[in-house]
Amino acid sequence: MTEKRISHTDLPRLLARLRERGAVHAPLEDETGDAVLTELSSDDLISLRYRNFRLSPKSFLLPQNQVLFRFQDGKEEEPALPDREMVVFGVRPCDAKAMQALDKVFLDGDQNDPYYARAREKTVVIALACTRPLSSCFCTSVGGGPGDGAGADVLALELDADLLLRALTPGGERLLSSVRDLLCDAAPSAVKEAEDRVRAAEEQIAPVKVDGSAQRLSNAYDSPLWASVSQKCLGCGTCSFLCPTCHCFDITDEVRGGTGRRVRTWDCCAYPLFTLHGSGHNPRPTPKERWRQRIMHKFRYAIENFGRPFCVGCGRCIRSCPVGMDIRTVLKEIGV
Amino acid sequence: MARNPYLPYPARIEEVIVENEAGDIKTFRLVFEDPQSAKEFRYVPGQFAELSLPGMGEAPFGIASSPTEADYLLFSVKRVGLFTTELHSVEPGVRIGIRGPMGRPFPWDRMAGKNLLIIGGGFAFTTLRSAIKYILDPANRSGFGSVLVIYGARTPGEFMYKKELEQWRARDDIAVHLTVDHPDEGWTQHKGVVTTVLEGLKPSAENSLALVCGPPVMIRFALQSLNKLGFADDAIILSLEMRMKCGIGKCGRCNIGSKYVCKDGPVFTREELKALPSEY
Amino acid sequence: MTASHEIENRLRATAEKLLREKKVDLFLGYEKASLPFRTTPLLLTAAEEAGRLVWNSFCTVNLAVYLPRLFKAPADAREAKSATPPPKVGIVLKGCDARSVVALIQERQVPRENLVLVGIGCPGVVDAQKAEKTLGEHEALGAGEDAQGSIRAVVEDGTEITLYRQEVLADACLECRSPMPAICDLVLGGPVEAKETDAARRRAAEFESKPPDARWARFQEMISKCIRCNACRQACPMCYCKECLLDQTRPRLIGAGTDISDVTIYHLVRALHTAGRCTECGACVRACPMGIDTRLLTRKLSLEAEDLYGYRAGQSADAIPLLSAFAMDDPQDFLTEPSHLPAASSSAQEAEQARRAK
Amino acid sequence: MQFEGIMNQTQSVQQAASKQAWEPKIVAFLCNWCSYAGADLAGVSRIQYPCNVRVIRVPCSGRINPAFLLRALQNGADAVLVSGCHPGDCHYISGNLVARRKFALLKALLQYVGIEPERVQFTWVSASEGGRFAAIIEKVVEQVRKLGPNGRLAKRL
Repeated sequence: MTEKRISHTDLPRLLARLRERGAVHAPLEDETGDAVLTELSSDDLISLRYRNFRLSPKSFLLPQNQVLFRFQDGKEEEPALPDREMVVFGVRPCDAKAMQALDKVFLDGDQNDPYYARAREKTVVIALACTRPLSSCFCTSVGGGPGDGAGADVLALELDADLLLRALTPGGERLLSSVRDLLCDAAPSAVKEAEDRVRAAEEQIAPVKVDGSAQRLSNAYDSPLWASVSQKCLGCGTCSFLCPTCHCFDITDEVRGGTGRRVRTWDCCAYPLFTLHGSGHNPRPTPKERWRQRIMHKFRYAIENFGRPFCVGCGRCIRSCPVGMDIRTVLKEIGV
Repeated sequence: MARNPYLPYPARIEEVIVENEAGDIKTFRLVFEDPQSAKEFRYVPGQFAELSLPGMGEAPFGIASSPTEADYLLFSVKRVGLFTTELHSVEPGVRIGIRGPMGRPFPWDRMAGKNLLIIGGGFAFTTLRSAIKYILDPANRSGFGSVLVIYGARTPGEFMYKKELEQWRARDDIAVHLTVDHPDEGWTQHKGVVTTVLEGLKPSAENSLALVCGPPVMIRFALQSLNKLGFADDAIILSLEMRMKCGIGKCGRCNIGSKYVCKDGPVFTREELKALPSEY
Repeated sequence: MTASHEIENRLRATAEKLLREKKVDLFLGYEKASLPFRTTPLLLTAAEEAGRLVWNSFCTVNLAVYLPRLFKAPADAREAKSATPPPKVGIVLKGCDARSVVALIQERQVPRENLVLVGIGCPGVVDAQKAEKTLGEHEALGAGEDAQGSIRAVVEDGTEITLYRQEVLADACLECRSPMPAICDLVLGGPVEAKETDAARRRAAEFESKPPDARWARFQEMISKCIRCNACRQACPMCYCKECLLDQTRPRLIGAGTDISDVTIYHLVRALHTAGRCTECGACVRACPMGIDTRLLTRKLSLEAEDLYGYRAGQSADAIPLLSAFAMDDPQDFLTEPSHLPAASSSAQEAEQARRAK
Repeated sequence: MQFEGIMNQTQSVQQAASKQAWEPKIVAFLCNWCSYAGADLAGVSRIQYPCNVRVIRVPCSGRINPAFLLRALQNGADAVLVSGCHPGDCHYISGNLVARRKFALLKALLQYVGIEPERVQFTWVSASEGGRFAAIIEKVVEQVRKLGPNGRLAKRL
């Protein structure tokens, strides 16, 4: 595997070339200065100054609203799945890792999810290694790292003047070879420098104790602490909706006069309605049970089912919780 | 390419049968619109399917018919929520979507050659009907030992499948005991809860499996009685009711512990359930 | 203005005493959060832990949001049987939070006699998102405030950066007219004066001065970021409904997703349901993970309530809530009147008109 | 569900009509005691008024949640009209007076975000004012015709 190199000044040319093959989504700053993964048009100037995006890029694979099919005069009409290739540039390693986790749910089951499968098939993910993690990051404790490309097709590493590109999958190889005239081989010293930067970033990330969580949580199900750790939760869905691995969804119909659609939309286990039965019975009636489900699902059930926690340590839930709850603190309090 | 699991098979409601006196349970006889769908939809008793009406969304229901009834599917539906209310208001001839079959059926491999004790309560008799119908099929009956059915309802009018219950009672290869909380004039069978009947009959746990479906209270007491009779936890088979959406283990709604009721259930042994959180 | 650490000391002593003397079963305050520019609510039951309480410019959450659930009426007779008596609750209140408590008392959601209200004259709280934006590419690893109220942040390399208070205060605080709690049992710290009293009006007027198409475009652009996570609703003390109209599924009022039309209705309905009840604390804005200025709508409704009916939410616990009250001469110039006099259709109608003319 | 039915019906009427020219569709929420009777009187008195209105009868104008009106607009109504008893005449004493405040705020808010004020209209019609009802419908239809279809709040399915 050889690293390729492209200078920052040539990056727009590379993205322009990729645009000839399909849509390219890359970080653009919005009017408030936030970097947002946006479909590029010709003269957009991308920004690499961001630490991470407010919203996780899971929506490229699992959009918040997905039309499953349309109703036309009361009959179902299957939608055409997208056949255009899409490149998503600048995904942080934690979020790429989350895509790998989502693959386990949507691709590894007895039944593949056709919408997810097609989006995943058509999407080439270029991850951008982190050199400046945030204090809310803890990817290194959940099997990831600032230079981990798992889940992505290409890993990009930042240097002062250049970007190093490393293909990780056949799709990534194809992508790089399609623009090989713009790339040169990276010198070993440059590779070493880039890796040093990643290592330096890694050292900044404070560890969180997650190892063995499945075992410890299996003993904590009846812990009285669930009530106290959850008591200040407001029951909004911010943590789930921002989480790159949360994937629970609802299916509803939106129909007027025989015409309309069946859509799936993000849902959240923090909502009381999530498990409410038609009879009025609710197996998870209070925030206590719902928080337990959230933690158990991420740090025990996912490990039992897929061999990995469904948390990539991106820290979005910590930064955005309206009442300042911190999943790291909850894990600690509950004895993980 | 595999079929899109979110796309329902088109079917038509051929017949609507009012099952109980209260009129809030109806059985819908459905026929697929095209033979291809009928061929693809292969199910085993204990499984369920999602029914949908355009604009009203979907809801999961246990399949009440048996695969031995080749030409149609039966679903018995109690009117409780938005979807079931709408379904109750439709007439035969209406188009309906069916997605499935879904879930793990009754453990037919394990049931082969065994004496079967079937305990049902109220409305939760649907998949048990499917099982009984399947067992009593001439091609299958010799594959099982004795069959004892105990079915309880609040009043005689609340039993489902009344005609079939009568037919079964007339047969000698199945014993059917009906019991009600509130008998009316002319009621000649048992009075009281199913557990009383069960403890009176004292079926042997030897070489036996128990299938139990019913309201939570009934299940709780039936389990105690079965314990007394010596039924081991892995010889007691239950079917869970749970809120579900996708039916294929993705949407997360029916997740309990590391299981998804829609694909790992709805049928579980009591032993399996004991290992799960009691979030149902 | 009393320095925040002095208030903090008094607050700890007060909470400790209230809990120790069993005047309250629970004390609602704030404690240090894991990230700078934030605190997290503390639901304190042990007097000896009162030292965990903090008071500073990062105490943003409107704690009144926790009150309705503490005093929830039992759902049925069975619940009523096992219900414990309603707790005595002490709570820290800023000016806006106190107005929320008043509004909750007005709406019979919390019993005044079970509350010990500890008011603090509030010089405004920091909007964490604003503060983080102000630091640009840096991240604060710690933050505090100095005696002048300026915010000090320590960034990655250990340097300290001073943030100008006015730049990082929450919008709602910049518009605040009543920083002093309207009702309370005791006040910690000295009085705080409101700085600018028509800031909200100016902001509303500024938006209103745009042509309708521009207003609509701005509104749509803003809410197009919404992810329907419900944080604005859940953070609002006045959104205590057992089942929100917007969550209802029998039938569903709006779609579950982020179709712009559904998002529009969501925000309009939510704002309308807080009309005359919103105490302008800005909790909804600070809760929004997408940076939506939800107060664009609630600000306007508060001004309308004041201009049309002379009503401000949370002023008096004895007042009838705005939308439960009326006056015969409430303005009604918005009504549609026929453009021509209707043709008389019956003598009854003539009689009616004659009656009205009198 | 009655409401869905009306909207479906309206939609099919609309679809038939759209092949020719656009016609405004107005959903009118009329209180049971005065305005519905007023509309009825307009009918039995054979007073002519445009047929663009679909009526939903409600117990009282005070029963109307602003969300109902927004939902009608979202479902494709070009305007909504609410009519109750004149002040002082409410069957429930003050339902209309409480509603008046709600409606004032709703109208102000919608105007504020850039919705044409004519999309939501309020009025009082008594049981004996068949003529007034017809005249108001005439005016509303005329105004909405000038505005054109409701593009802002209608949901595209």
